[in-house]
Amino acid sequence: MKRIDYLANPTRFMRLAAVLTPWMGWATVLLAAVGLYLAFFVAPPDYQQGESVRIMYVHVPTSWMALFCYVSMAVAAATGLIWKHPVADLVAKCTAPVGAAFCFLALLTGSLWGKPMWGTYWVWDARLTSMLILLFLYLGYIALVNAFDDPARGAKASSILVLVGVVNVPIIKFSVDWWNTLHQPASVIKMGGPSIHPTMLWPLLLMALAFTTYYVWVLMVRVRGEIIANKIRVLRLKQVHG
Amino acid sequence: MTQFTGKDLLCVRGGRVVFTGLDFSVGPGGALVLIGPNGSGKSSLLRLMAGLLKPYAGIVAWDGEGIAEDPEAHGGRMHYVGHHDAVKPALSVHENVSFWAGLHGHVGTVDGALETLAISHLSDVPGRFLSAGQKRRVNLARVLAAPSPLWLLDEPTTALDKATITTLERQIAEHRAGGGIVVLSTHGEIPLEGAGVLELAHFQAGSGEIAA
Amino acid sequence: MTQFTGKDLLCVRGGRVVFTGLDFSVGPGGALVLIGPNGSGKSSLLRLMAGLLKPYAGIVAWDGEGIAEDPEAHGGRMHYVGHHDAVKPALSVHENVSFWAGLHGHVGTVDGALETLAISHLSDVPGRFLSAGQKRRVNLARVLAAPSPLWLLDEPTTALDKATITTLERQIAEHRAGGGIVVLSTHGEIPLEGAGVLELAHFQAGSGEIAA
Amino acid sequence: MMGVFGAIVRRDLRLALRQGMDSVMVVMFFVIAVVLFSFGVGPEPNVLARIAAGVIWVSALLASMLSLERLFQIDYEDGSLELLALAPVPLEVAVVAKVTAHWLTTGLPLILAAPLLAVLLRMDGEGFGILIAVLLIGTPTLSLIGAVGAGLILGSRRGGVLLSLLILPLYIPVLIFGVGAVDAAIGGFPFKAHLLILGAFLAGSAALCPWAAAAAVRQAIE
Amino acid sequence: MMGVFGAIVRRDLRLALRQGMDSVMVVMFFVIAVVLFSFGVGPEPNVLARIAAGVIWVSALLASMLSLERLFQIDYEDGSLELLALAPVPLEVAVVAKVTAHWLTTGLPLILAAPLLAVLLRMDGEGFGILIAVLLIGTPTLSLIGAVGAGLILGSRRGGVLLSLLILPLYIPVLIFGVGAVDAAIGGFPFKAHLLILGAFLAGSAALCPWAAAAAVRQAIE
Ligand code: HEM
Ligand SMILES: Nc1ncnc2c1ncn2[C@@H]1O[C@H](COP(=O)(O)OP(=O)(O)OP(=O)(O)O)[C@@H](O)[C@H]1O
Ligand SMILES: Nc1ncnc2c1ncn2[C@@H]1O[C@H](COP(=O)(O)OP(=O)(O)OP(=O)(O)O)[C@@H](O)[C@H]1O
Ligand SMILES: [Mg+2]
Ligand SMILES: [Mg+2]
Repeated sequence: MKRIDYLANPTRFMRLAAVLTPWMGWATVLLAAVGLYLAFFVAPPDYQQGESVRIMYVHVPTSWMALFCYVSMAVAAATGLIWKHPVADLVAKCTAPVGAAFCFLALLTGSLWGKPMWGTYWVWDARLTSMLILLFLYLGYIALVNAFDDPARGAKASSILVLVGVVNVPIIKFSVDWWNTLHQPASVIKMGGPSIHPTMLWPLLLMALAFTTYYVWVLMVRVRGEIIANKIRVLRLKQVHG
Repeated sequence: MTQFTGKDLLCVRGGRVVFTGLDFSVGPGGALVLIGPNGSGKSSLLRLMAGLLKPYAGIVAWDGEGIAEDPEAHGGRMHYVGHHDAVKPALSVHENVSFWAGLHGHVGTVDGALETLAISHLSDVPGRFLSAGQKRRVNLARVLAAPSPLWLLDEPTTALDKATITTLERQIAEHRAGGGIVVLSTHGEIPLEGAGVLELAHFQAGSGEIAA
Repeated sequence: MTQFTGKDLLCVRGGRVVFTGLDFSVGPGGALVLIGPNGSGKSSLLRLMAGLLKPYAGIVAWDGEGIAEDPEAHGGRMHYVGHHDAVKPALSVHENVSFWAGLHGHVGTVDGALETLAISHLSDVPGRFLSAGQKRRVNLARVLAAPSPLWLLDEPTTALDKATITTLERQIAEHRAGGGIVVLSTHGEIPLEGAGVLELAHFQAGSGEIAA
Repeated sequence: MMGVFGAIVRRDLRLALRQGMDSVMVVMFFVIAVVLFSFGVGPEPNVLARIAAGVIWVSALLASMLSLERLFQIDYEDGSLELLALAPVPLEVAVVAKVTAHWLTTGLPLILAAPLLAVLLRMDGEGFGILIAVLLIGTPTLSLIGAVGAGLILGSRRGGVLLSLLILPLYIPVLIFGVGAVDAAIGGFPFKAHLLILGAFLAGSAALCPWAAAAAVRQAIE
Repeated sequence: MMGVFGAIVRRDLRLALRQGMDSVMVVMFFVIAVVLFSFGVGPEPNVLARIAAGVIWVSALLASMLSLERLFQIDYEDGSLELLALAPVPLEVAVVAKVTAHWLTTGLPLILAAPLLAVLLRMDGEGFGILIAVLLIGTPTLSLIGAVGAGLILGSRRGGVLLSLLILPLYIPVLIFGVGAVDAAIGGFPFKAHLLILGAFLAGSAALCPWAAAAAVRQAIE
């Protein structure tokens, strides 16, 4: 039974991915176009921050995505460890570079925004620090998953690491509430609904959606690539082992 | 009667099927010899039996109960001798053996085991001064010191001289006479009376059964 | 005639005399088989012959010249096969073998050596996927790929299956027919025509001869 | 179960005392790292005093990490780890026993050496007591977290550097609150909150890390 | 002889590129160490800038040391080192070849990453060029000295810590003049003397270390 799963799952996934990939690609383009238009030409400049507030439409979605990708990795890793689902391991592995990129962008846009807002690119406060740790966790994951001769070992070891590192996510999320930081607390994702004007909320949500579809798109492409590479590797091995 | 069995085992290593559809069954006093050319999966099967490796499909069971359900119980009734001898260079031969025997709750039987394997004169010698064959004997002494019903031995005669191989054969016979079970792999000849023989080369995967 | 000789060798390891007063001499086409119980000093003697270990007293010589006088020349005419197989997990079998052959100035002969040991189908497989016996074959392929007059083999049949042992015996015979010299240690039986046998147990130190 | 725990702790202590001068070496690394820093930064006393707590913590952290690299390594290479995993007790027990022995032979000596280095760096006298207190709470946490990393790198091709990538990020919170507590004490501010948070870290890692480390070891010996 | 040298360098480069992301990891360790120090020391920009050169040098030194630990280790464990010692060329050639490959895969990337960290630590702009120059002269010296230590620890049971004890003291002079040169450049003082001394260190270690390292390796494989 399990053996059937093992052989069939990637095939089923490949079919699903073939259907989804173009849709996700187009959705990304469309959502990003509308979102960027609203962000740059429709949304008002802030009464305090002026035009620099527009960094928000990149900064906030990338920050969300950085957290979201890590949680997805944790879920995929747990699935891979518990149910030995081969696609789950690949999902975790392929999410890592995307998440790391989002995390890096969040840090970059945040510190670019910090210069006009706080007068400095960087402060060692809880939100910023925990976000930097998240980047290191991503990089550590990438290093570990590639550090073994046997890819299956890499997948298992790094899955355990993700599950340990996931304690950092709530710390990032709630650091602004638990410690007094320079960074402002949540105004969109919080109890009691968003407290932000719709002209700013809409472009923000559209951009967030665009980044999400982008993530799914890239993930599909990368996982398909991994599955094909695996097949080639196994075929080659089989050929030579006779 | 206690039976040690495996059913429909599929072993995958490095993305490659090593063997598939393998069944075995050994009863009290029984022995199973694993043979097969290099790379046919003898070591892999022994690791499956020990519980170090999980089968991709199929089940290894003791008395009908899967060994994965209670790994500690399986550890308590089993000795595994692999390629490494687990001899600490800084501990004396006696300390080495009695640590492992202690984990299995036996401590008084160490001297007898050393005696049997003719290394009691090395009792106080630190592990780092031992030759390949002497280390192997220390590893086997650990097995003799703490009686357990199931022995899993991966090429146990490696590096042993002829006298010691004879000793080992006698110990295996005694163990079986007491109702114990032995599974071992070998390239040479270990004469075990009434032992089953499992040729691993018969369980290679067909061309279609490559794991993705 | 080239002669490989040792005179009055004394070997001390870990402050203990392993053997003493040992002489040997092998000529072209000759073979020497080292036997003896575990710990009698077979591996130690082979390491002395390779130049990895220095004798406490006595001299190992090639054609009358001590091997310590020109270690590079000795390295160029000798192959040593020890307990470790020196197979890099990240390099393919072919890359592994041709690196070592290249150090000895031979590169064209690698494929033939793989063919002989029946691992040419593994040529592109990374070392990490090999079983114990397959690694040992890669190690032996290195010896075949770069012809050298002197072979020092420490239990070369370890982990090999029967078919490969036969191949190895044939290769040794061929090597000797070409004027090569072989020294090997074993616990089993390797039938070598007209080989000298050295029982290491005869050279144990008396009780008084403990090195300070 | 307690018998096995004790047996493993005793064995590891014996090995540590008999073969390597582990404790001595960890302490010496600690001292040398601090000295390197003094050289790197230059001799100005007020700059040194200002960064004393940070330098001591970072050096302790690196020392702990370096010594943890081999926590399971040797047992893994000589086959003992397989046998421990096959012993009739849960692997978690063996892991905790090994971490305990490791902390006794390396963490404890570090703590004893710390006040000396604090003097060397001209740290303010108020900080001494609290420095020892935070090290007492903090270093077991480091050992526990490090055990997970030590399990994960088994069998990989790049030990030391890889380990540092995996666990140094997780060490950062301990570092921040550890340094924070000392600086607060020196500045005359309340530091109880810091200690509580460090205690929470210790409790959390004592609960989680043994499982994670045992899981890591199990997959390594497959 | 040059053929064998080239063959070993090529093999080691291939191994490094194929299996571990050695270079990436060393750089990452370097970055993390610098970040740790920033945490430990706290965020005041002027304190950071003041100690920037020291922090970068100490981190580079620790990174170099960590990665050197395995210079001979893997070859030793799998038996390759014995065979290299038995090859028909002097062992010194093999040692220098391995050090060269190691420096190309780890030392060079460190140097490329250094300016970035200097920005992060708010180092003064004047120091950048000279920082790269001293690292270019200094890191090969570190590799050569480290090779001796890496040879000495073979077969001992406590790799990392022991290595650090052996070679960190020898690293101190390089550290002092390396930091001194950067600080001098920033302060507008002449720094040529520092560079000359660093060059002398490099020449000296290139002459002595290969012999010492080869001797160390030889005794390890006895
Ligand atoms: C490198 C520096 C920064 C980092 C690492 C960072 C990180 C983050 C993260 C992780 C989030 C998502 C939090 C959540 O979902 O609750 C976030 C949201 C946000 N950040 Fe930043 N940030 C940085 C700088 C800034 C700056 C300078 C500002 C502007 C003053 C800013 C304004 C915001 C806003 C408005 C949100 C959305 C909060 C919400 O509505 O939920 N950030 N940031
Ligand atoms: N750690 C591993 N990762 C991936 N594949 C492996 C691993 N170990 C062994 N293999 C592969 O699994 C197969 C079976 O190996 P195993 O060690 O069980 O063979 P064996 O019968 O014991 O051989 P030998 O007689 O050479 O010891 C081999 O083809 C080998 O290449
Ligand atoms: N590294 C070492 N340090 C100290 N003593 C050693 C070392 N290696 C071996 N010895 C001792 O030297 C003696 C000879 O060992 P050697 O390995 O040569 O024996 P051997 O004949 O090869 O035995 P085996 O058949 O077990 O391989 C043994 O008594 C052993 O205890
Ligand atoms: Mg085997
Ligand atoms: Mg031997």
